[in-house]
Amino acid sequence: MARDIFRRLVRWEGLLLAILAVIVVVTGIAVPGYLNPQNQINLLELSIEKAIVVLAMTFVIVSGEIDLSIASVMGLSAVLVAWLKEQGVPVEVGIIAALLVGALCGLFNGYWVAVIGLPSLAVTLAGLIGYRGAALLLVGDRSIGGFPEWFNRLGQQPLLGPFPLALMVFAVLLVGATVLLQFSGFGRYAYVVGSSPEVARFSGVRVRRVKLAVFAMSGVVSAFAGVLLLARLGAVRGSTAEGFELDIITMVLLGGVSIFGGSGTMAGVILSILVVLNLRNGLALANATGNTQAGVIGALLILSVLVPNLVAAARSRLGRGGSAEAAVIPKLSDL
Amino acid sequence: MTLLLRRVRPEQVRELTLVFILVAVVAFFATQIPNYLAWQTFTDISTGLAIIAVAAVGQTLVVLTRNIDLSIGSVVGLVAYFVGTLLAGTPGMPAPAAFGIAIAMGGALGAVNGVIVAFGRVPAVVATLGTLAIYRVALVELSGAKTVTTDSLPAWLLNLPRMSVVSLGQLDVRPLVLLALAVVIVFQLVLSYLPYGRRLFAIGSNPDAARVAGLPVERDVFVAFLLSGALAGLAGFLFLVRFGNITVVAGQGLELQVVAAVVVGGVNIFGGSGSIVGALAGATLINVLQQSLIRWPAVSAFAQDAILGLLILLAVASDKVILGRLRTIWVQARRRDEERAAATAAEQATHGA
Amino acid sequence: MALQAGEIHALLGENGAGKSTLIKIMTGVVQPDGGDVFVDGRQVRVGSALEAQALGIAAVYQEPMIFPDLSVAENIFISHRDRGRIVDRGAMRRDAEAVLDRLGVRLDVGEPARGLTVAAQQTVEIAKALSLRVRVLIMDEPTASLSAHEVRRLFGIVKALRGEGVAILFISHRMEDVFQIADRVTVLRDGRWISTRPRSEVTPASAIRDMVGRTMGDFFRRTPTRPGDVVLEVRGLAREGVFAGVSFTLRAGEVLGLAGLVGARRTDVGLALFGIAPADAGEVLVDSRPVTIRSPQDALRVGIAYTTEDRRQLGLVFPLSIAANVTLPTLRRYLSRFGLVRRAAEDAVAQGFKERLSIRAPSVRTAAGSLSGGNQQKVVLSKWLNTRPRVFILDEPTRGLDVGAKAEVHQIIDELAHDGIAVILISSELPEVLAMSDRILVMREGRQMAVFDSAEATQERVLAAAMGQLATPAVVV
Amino acid sequence: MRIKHSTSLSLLAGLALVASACGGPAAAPSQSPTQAAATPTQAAATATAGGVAKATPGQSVKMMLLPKFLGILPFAQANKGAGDAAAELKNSTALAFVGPTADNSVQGQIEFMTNAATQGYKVVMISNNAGDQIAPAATAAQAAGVKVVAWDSPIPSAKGENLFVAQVDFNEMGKVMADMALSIMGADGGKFAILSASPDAANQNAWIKALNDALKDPKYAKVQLVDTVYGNDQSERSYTQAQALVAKYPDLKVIMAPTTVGIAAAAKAMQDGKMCDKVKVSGLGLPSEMVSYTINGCAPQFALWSFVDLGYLTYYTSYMLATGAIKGTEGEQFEAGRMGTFKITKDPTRSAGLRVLMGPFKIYDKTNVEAEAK
Repeated sequence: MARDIFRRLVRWEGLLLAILAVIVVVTGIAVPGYLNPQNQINLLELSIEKAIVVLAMTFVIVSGEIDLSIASVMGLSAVLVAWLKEQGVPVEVGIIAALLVGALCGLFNGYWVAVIGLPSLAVTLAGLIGYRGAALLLVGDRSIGGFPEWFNRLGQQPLLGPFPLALMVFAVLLVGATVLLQFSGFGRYAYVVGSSPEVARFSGVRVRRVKLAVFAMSGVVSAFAGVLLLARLGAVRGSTAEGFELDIITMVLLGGVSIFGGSGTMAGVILSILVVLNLRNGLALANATGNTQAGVIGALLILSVLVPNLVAAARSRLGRGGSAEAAVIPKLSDL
Repeated sequence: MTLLLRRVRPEQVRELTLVFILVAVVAFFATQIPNYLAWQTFTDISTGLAIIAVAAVGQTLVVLTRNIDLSIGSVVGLVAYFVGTLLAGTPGMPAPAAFGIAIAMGGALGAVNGVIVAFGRVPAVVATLGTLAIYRVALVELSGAKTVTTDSLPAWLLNLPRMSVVSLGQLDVRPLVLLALAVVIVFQLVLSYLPYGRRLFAIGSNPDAARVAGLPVERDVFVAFLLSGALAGLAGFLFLVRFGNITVVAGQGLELQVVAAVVVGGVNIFGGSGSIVGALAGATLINVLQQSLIRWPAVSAFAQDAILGLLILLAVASDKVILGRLRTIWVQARRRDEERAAATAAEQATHGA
Repeated sequence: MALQAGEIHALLGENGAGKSTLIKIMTGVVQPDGGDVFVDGRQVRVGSALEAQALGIAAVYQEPMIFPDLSVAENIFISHRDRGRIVDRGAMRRDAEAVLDRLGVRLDVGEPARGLTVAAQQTVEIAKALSLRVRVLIMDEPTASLSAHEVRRLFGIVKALRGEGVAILFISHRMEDVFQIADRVTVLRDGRWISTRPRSEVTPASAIRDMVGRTMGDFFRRTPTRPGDVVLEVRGLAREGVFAGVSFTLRAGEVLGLAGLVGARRTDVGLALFGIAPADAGEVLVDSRPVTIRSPQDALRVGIAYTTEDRRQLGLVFPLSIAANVTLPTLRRYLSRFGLVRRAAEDAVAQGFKERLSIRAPSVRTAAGSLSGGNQQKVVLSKWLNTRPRVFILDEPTRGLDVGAKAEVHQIIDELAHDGIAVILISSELPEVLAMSDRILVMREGRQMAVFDSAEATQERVLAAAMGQLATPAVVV
Repeated sequence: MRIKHSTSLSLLAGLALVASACGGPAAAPSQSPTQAAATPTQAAATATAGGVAKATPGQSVKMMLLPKFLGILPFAQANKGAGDAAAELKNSTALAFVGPTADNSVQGQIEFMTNAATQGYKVVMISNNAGDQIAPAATAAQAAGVKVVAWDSPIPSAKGENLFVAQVDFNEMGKVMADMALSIMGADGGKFAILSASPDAANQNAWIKALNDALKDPKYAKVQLVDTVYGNDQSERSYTQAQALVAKYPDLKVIMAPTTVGIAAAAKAMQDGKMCDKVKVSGLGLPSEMVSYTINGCAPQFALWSFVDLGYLTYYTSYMLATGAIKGTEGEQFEAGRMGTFKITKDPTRSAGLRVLMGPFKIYDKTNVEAEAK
């Protein structure tokens, strides 16, 4: 059974890898400019903030919760930096304040979920509305721009070779998140808490503390991503980053992380990010509208689970009996 | 009081705590907003609520089975647009036909979700996140950038939201509200008294056990999605009736409002427990908060969302606290009863001896 | 294998012998690879659970398949098709109470099943099977969670059903149950049929021989140990509305049995000592120092470990590997300076336990959920042994285990005592408690009724105390 | 329509072209290469100052029309106008009409802008929904040789923008709204409120600001603006906001909605609430959506311009800019096919940027709305 699960896991990530390969090859042949290195950097850079938050969201979902407030925290942190700048606070200080506020937002969510025991969907939905509201409270109907040159340059110009800062930050965070989730004690706790919170409690795991930490992390990372977004866009409004949450959750789920917690791997999530971004870029370069892009990604999301399931069902019907269990819902293998 | 406590367990009256919170909210705003307790406010809020409530009923059915339907907003938009276009093209179409088409189309879209989830074994979040996008795409492509305008719609449809079914002095009860209320009552009865309804609870409570017990899990889940779609279709029809102008963004974001209503209404997002009445109470609470905030002179347009987020959180939290307290009181009352009964029994035993 | 109307047919076999698969085939949950099923001489294909129901086949599973959110009454009647189109709650309650009455059980049929104990949940399962018009009733370990009193009641019902012409397939690891009730005995081993004989031709020894393919010794006996110092002292422990007045002392190397009927609240005492549902009155002293236990972390700090009775829900993280499960409570010990898990160290310690407790698994990286019940229980024991407890509370450690696995667990308990660990053994199986314990604390409805020394404890005395037939609670400390 | 605008001053005046026009000293040296890249190399560019440039049809120019999002009428009309212009100019490369989804508008526009350079577009015509957040992407596109022409809604700081084809004068817009309010309320005046799109819709904000300025005129002394609320360009929200306004201000006389979604929703809300006698609706609306409300008196007066013409003019301007027929400097004049001659001027409604002003407004009422709605 373990080997079975392992096979399934490999199959899921293998599937994503195959999809990615097909996208890259087909688009590479059919769409001029796609394989251009600058384009490859562009396609990552254009969604790098989402990709960064995807990493944190993976922890939240693995631990059996959900955080819908991330996009609002991103917006709030970006707005906060700008608002503080207007009040004469240096941007450097503003960034630190934004990160702190992000952590507070996360802890606030975590408090109601982990300590009081409210469903995270309800709590973070309130956060989605409330934190966005706080951002609106600060900027109202204005747009704030005019940041120091160094700040804009960090967000908009390549820093090292052709790579902008955000890309390098993402690379570092990626490695960090992978190590943290797959190899650290904290990651182990996240899986355990998501898989069976009661077993965790009966094993002396501080479930509350783990959940609080996961939410705090989600808050800080979102705030950080918000600052990066601000640097890239050079201006901020009350609506900045609005609606990002669905894209982010989509990427996590396509990566094979179960919405019920306790399963999924960082490798799957990374592949999922690459699949979504490459697909979207390839379609855009082929002059597909945003509408078509959304539709194709929606269909991919369904088909990537549906088709293997149907194949497995057909195979089990043809071959010997056995369970028609969903084939590719990946489970956690030997951790 | 104790008699009541003995017969009714707190879970059965959990909606009452929401009603209590709702009353508190209304009482608060009545002190803050001049002319708040007017029938006009009631008419405004109740009519707006009708659409969310109908969609929330469908969502409840799905959530009870430990699934979720995120495609609702797109279904509402797509149906509203499609039926609107149809009516604009054939003005002679009778009202029941339009009504039926809306429900049938919603049902078909829901059935697609149902097939993918129940028979294709795709997790509901994944499946309906996908169809959320796909149905919206269909709407944009279908529309050819044309808007359904009130002008093109038949008169009976335009008059519908202005009609009063019951008119007592200033109180107008709109047909939309009555329809929504009927839907709520019917489905509450379905959940309480039909075997199908009870099975939905069973499936969400323990899917494995449901399979072992021989319940038609796949079929029931499929039907839940179908109903959710059909009710979203009905909501789409109401949307068309109420707003008349239907663009490609119609109903966008509605799914979050509906999920919020259901969760605030005490339906367990992991299935197995909850009620339609609860979902209605949740929808009402959120709607009343929203509508009251935009009527509150003391609060600027920019502060409303910040307050709304906080109030929703407080509502959910106090619901939990009140319910927990009730449960404790109930358990204690029960225990006292039992002890008393035991004492009486013992006494009788000694007398008998 | 043939099952006749009006017979009680026992099915024996070690875990993994294929009993569960057989049940699943008969109830239509899985499809057979080959072979045929006949009902009333007609070949049938049990394609689904529904078809099984139509054929009059019902099963009571070892792990209760209940719906936690539904009420007891609804759990009993959820799969009924003959109760009309509309649910009549009043009638359902009455009928549920009637069925439970037949079982001699009193439950609040309106209460959600979530709050029931495992035993009560199993009772509901049996009631559910009874309420269907069964022709073939399969019972997988129905007595595992019942106390002697309830077992007797159950057997009465089973016999009554037999009288009504129902064929009963009875699966149990408890030899005494089998010999008390079965008409015929079939033994499976490694998925194969070994033998079917009338009970009169079977002896426990021959049955066990057939099951394990070798001869085994008698029921386990403790090897004597010399108790050490007092490790745990409990004075007047209470939790409001649950239990009260629990007092005892426990020495190193001693096994204290906690006996009682269902509802005696033994598990709650365990949960209180482990900090899951903390006590609100009384004193706990470890090594003569008073301690406060408000959480499992507190308990672990003072060296108290607890294995739950609900292994399936609360014992293990199934998707995780054996090694990860073993180190879960002690993960901190296996972290490097940077907070990373030292897999090698983790595997090594798990490997150690694997060998010491002979856990049968391909490797310590195998998912815990894929193991058999006995091996799962050994992983649970390893997990807690690795915390190096001073006091080890074992709640129903052998429930649902086959004879071989059971004996191994008993062996382990004995070794624990020898290693100077103070053991509290909570068990519904009276012979087990009697055989394993140095002293036995008997509870009834949350009250401590008596404490017996193993020398003075007999099945009758313990049972009498558990049923409240002692004139005054005799507290012998 | 949401058109974004920022009230904040830009640090950089943007292009050297623009900088010279403004005479601002703040032009960053880093912008110079942009200008070099953006300068047409074709010798065919023959426009002289004072003369009227004419387009040379038949050239192949890869052009993208990028609306805020796809699926609504005004943008489709603009596409139609642009298509007409493309046919007249015999551009052998087809016009791409692409755009993001409504819920991903800002992010999507930035993506399309960035990809445009990779795809080899010569011109991106954008109805900007991202405010100044599009500026870095637009500047980068220019650096890669793409002309950026805004229409309908400009880049507030004008950074990364070659030209803005303005539908009407934004300051004029304020006066038009004030006039409509006054004419509906009559000489006695009264209270009115604004139902806008989203709080950061720069277009609406610019118009609201212009309206506030206009109201200082003693002519409007009795016209009182009491509140501004936001319906986020959603029918649902706009409808309930309109209801709430009436509840909040019992003596409200006019709801002014400078957004096509808002005005239609508000009119419907008043009609459904049987309040059309008390509260009138006005603002910017599409005749086809407003005709019934105008006839029955719920929305007696509203204004708009032709989106077909706007698309046409934008395409013409962009084509000439890309082919070098015009350089996109202040004072240039050019002939835009059927629409006549236009002049590039400084944009007086922004602190920087060049503008081609289309105009004029069309005020609709009972007398002309039915004809236009067809």
